[in-house]
Amino acid sequence: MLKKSLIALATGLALSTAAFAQDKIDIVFIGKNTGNPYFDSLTKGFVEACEKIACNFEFVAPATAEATSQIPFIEAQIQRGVDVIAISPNSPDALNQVFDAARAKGIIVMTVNGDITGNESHRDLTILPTDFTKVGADQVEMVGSLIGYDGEIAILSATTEAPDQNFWIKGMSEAIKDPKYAKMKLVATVYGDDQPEKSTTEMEALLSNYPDLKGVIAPTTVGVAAAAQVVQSRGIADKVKVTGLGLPSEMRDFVKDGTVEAFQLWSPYNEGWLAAHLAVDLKAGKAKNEVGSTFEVPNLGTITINEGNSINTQSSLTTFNAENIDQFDF
Amino acid sequence: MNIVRSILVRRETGIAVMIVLLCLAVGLYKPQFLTLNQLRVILLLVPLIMIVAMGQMLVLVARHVDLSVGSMLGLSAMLAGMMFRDMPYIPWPVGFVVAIGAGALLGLLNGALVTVFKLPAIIVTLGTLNLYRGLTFIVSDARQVDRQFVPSALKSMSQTSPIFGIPWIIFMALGIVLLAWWFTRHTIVGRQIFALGSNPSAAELRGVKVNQITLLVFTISGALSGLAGIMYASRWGFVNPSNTGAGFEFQVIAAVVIGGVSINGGVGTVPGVMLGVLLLGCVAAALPLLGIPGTAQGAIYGAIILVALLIDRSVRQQGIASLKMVRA
Amino acid sequence: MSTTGAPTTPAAAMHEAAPARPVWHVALVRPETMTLVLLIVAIIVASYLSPYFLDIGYILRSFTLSAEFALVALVLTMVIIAGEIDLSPASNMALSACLFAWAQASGIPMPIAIAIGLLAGLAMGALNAFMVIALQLPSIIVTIGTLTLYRGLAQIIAGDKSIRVPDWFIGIDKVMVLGIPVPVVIFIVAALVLGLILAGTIFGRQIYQIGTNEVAARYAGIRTRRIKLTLFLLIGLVSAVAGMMTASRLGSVRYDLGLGGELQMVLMAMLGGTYIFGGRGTILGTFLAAWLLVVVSTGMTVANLLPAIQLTVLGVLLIVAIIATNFIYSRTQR
Amino acid sequence: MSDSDVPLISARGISKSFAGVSVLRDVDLDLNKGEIHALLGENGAGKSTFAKILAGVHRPTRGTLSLNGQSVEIPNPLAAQRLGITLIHQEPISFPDLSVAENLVLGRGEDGWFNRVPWAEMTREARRQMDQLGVAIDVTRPMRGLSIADQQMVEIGRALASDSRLIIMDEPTAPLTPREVETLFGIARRLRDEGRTIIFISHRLEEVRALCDRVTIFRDGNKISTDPIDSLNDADIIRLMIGRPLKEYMHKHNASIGEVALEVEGLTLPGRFQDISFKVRRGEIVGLGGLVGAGRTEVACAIFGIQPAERGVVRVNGAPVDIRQPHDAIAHGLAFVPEDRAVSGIFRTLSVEQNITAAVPGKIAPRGFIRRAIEKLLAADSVKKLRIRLASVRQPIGELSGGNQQKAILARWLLADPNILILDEPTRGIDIGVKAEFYDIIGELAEQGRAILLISSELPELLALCDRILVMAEGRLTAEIPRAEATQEKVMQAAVPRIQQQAAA
Repeated sequence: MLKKSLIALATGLALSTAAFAQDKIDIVFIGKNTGNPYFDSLTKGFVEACEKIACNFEFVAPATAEATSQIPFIEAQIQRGVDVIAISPNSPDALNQVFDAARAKGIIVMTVNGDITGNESHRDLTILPTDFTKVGADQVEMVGSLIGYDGEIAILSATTEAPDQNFWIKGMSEAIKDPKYAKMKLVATVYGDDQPEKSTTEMEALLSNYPDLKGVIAPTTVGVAAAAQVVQSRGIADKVKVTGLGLPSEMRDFVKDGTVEAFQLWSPYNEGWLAAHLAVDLKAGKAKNEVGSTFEVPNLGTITINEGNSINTQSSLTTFNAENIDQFDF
Repeated sequence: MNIVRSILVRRETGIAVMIVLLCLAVGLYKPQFLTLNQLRVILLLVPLIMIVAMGQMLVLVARHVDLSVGSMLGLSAMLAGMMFRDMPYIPWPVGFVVAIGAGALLGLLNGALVTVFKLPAIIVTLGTLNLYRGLTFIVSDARQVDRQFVPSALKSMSQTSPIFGIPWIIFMALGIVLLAWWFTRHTIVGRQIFALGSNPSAAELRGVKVNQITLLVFTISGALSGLAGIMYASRWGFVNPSNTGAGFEFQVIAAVVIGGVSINGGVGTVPGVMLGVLLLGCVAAALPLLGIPGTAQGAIYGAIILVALLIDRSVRQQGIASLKMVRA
Repeated sequence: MSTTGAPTTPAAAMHEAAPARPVWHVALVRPETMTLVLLIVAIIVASYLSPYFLDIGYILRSFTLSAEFALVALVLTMVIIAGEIDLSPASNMALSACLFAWAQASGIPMPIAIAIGLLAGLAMGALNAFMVIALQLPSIIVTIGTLTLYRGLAQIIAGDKSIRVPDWFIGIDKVMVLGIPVPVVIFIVAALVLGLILAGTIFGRQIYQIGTNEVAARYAGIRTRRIKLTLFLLIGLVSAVAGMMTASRLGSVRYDLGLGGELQMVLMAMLGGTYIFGGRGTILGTFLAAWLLVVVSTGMTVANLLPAIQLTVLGVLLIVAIIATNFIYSRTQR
Repeated sequence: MSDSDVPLISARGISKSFAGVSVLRDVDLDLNKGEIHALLGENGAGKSTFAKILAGVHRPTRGTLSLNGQSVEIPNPLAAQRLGITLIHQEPISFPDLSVAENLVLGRGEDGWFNRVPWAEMTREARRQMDQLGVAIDVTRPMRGLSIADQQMVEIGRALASDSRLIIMDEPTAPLTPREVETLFGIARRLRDEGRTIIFISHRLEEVRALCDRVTIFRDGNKISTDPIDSLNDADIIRLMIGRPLKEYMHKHNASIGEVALEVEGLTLPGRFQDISFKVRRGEIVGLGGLVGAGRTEVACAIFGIQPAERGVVRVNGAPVDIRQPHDAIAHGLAFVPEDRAVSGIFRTLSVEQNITAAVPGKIAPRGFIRRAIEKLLAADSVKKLRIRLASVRQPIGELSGGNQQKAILARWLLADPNILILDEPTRGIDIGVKAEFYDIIGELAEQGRAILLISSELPELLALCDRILVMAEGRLTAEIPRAEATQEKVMQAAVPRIQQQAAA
């Protein structure tokens, strides 16, 4: 009797350790490219989540953010047999084939921080940092409050075809029709291709071409820093207000010296944190990838899967200014 | 009469005329192009290219080419940036020593591979272009050095100076130009670089130390890339392992070749290269003003390189014809 | 003056010609041997680095990702043997694929769109050839210029959006012949055909002769310009084909298709023992080197090594390959 | 220390071989201070090699040099320069992109890389040098575009500027006008009177006689004799240079001369040659003589389509032909063995058989695919016929000696079975024994009814082999001399343009 129970215990132990090992799922996050500071914070979310829950995490990324450069990395993850691929896609459509191959192997493919717009059927779900439909309006309100709702404004964007930025810009041009902004005029939208040099020359050209410009929205981290630098170097911070989406780590100096009063973003950390929890819950069957279903994430509360299998980590943008910027460490 | 003629046929005159015509044409359409502010924009746009172009010119004159300048710029900027971030107790001017020293070492390695193994520079530097970029990722652990870590004193060098508020970086580029001019015109070794590029076998016969000079030009190119690297940190306020200096080689080579430096070696002047860089700067500043999308820029650089090659060829051809006549 | 040079003293006769090298020396002391050895070493190291590596299906799948470059590298080998170089094929791939995709997206029937793409590839080869052959400009600088130009034009045509291709055109890499993906099959067949041409025909023979000594080739009645023109046109055309293969694999076309591919192509040729100054090299060498490169990069990727290490390894490989090739050739030639 | 009796340079047992081929054997020679010393000999006799050893361009395989009685090493040209030895090259070496003044001073061994370039002083000195030489060259202009005579003057100026003790002039007068030659001689005499030593290498006996004090004759890499110039007459010198009577040395073929195979009329390429007309018949060997740079090679290249002429007609077997490239020429039955074997003849790293079959792709690859068996057969056959000495037809041609390489190139063209054969300096740089073989072969080829145009700078070769000798000077045909009337003097006279002009005037 005793002997039997001992054996049972032993096998039970063995089984449970084996089960435990199996429970630890493998998550890999594929960034747009290495050396992109944005992903440092996002990756941190993954890492810290996986210290608490049952997952192994790895971060890989190609050297350049070119459309096809992520393909070999996805192929390699398929070969390694990971459970979940989280990815910030470099192309809205070049990855379709390899996503399909991954999903055929039972791997969950989730896009993080950006979606493959128009090809949503090739991924399982997407985690977006905020409700993208509200970004445009928020940004217009932000610049409006900075310039007293009066004057010419312009947009300095990333590339001409950047899907997220274009979606937000559409939102901005819709929002500005509100009577509240009647005295504001959107005079130009230019593209700095997310390169500091090009963004700078485009910003300089904006200032030359529109001498009465009052505000600039740069909904891209490279653009907003470049625009701020131009304003700082020309010493016209009181005349032209720069705002947009920026990383606190890159904007801190500009906020402190008064070049930029306020700008917005969300928490990349929370994207990683949420993605890791969701991945584990999905694999464990605790959550279902269905529109309308909900699940719990520590610190973030109850999260709902929205239309198009998309999830937002926060409902609206966080605004950073001189008072709060030192509370953020990314 | 003769002096007028000789000025007229000079390459520098041609580029200067092109710059003036370009500015006038753009100015007619967009008067704001012809303002002091725009001059400031252009002058702030070119210093990095200017500094690296002076080194590239020496390499080309010596009948080589250095494709790795962008990667050397990136790696030396990264080393200086990491020093700023991880060792804030070291006085920031030491960053110049680090960046220039690192660049010089990398350039020396290029030169050593070219001279010791007798390899074509274009292949060697194509290899080190990737090698140095990879090393940048490795040393930085693929992390950017953020704006807050770059000393503000360094950053302010790109914004102002006590002299009419003209940023230091412009004076620095001008200083390098003057130094390069003095070096190429007035030092023995400067002239020997031209002799080497003009006729390598004759240079050897005349006792020119070909290997040492080859090492020297690559080292200078590396050192100047290093200087441009730390000035990148000053100008843009951050150092990124993948972006900093990427693709720089094409701009630099385009500027140098359009400035009249022959890819066959032996020919080139510092004023010509300076004007070539300025012309490129004018083009880069004019494009957004005219509303031409940035996507056209690659094609424009490519076309500029090819046109400069054709000009170089037609200038050379007369010379070659006269040489062939006496040879054979 | 009795010492007046008697012409053929025994000592002099010995200097008439160096003795021939033994057969094993000729057969084994060549760069292709180095490539093969490196390939075997790479496979062993990669299997050691990651247990997931050694799977023929995976290696073949990974090869399809480089198959387009490898295909062009075969022709590039011939161009380099002829004493020229072409750095523009990767940009050519992008521009011809963009033109093709743009044409079919604007309603032009597929066959004509394909023809437009291929003709564009030929035209780009012809422009390179014109500048190199007719204007006598150095090919390395010319093609650095066209490398920038062609990609720039692709960017002007396509902006930075991607253009989709029809569904039936997608997925060439998923079609298998005898369990081998079609791009790999195309590469192997092309290697066989080009290998035969280079080693067994007068055309191939004359490519070596031009690369060894262009002046002598001209004096011997070899139509050097025509052969070089053929090679530049061929690499233009093959680049266009490679561009379309890439389009089929990705399902869409963007201006940055094949970005940076020129390095991989040059690397394949160099690693295969093609002599950078022309006159030496084989298709076999490039064939082996293509596999070597795929094994190296796949091995590192599947082991989740930093891509930075890959860049470094590629750069080092390139330099080591030329040094080794130069060394081997200097040993086999007195 | 009055050491005017000690020779400036004493060479003892100087030997030199290149890749195992000995080109200079045990040369002993003393050069005195204040003398102009002529080095004479046929092409390849070793005189230029000896001069280059003195100038540090080559290092001797064996032997010692002493300067002023003290043993010296001259490892490189710079060392020679420092010892006061300057070599003026046959073809001036210059830096086309640098100014004349810079060309004058460069290589003087300036110390200190970062020393200032003394532009003003340099220009002044350069002007002075050019004035001394009596030439009007703007010293601030670039070298590119200067005539070869002016370049030569700059070279001479350089030797003067560097204050050399020993100045070696390797055929300096070839491109000069008579007035320039006179100026040069005047300068040379003045330098001698200042106590300097000059080595003068020339083919022109009258110049040697006019200028030099002593003469040393080289033949086949050996020093034959050193004598005061006055103790030798021209016949002696030629005998010493050639070594044995001409008739023994070469023999005349006895081919029957047939119809005109190649006819050239009014061939002109501006800047190279003007209005060249001549005929070559079947079975005839026509020589084309003249000085280096007279335009002979250019005419041959034009006929063969390498650089076609702008005006004029070429007829093959009576019919005008349009030859735009060598391929066309071969199709019309022409063949051309070029002058510079290494540059335009051999494929150095490729096998001997590939080299031999290079011009007849149709024969080895009837359908485009190479038939190895045929190729090997053809190559082996040629090797046997021309007695090419090698280890294997598969070995790289670069491993063969110069003479055997040249035979392989000839074999290449014989495989094409040409009716018209143009040979440009076919025996240059070839051992004397192999030379004789070549002469036999050329004779045989004529006997087979082929038309042969032989370009040669070696007068005895032309005189012995040719049925007619055409002479070119400065791009024009200046004489056509039948075999019976041909002498060295006549050919030489036609070859030196100014003498010709003066005679005509």
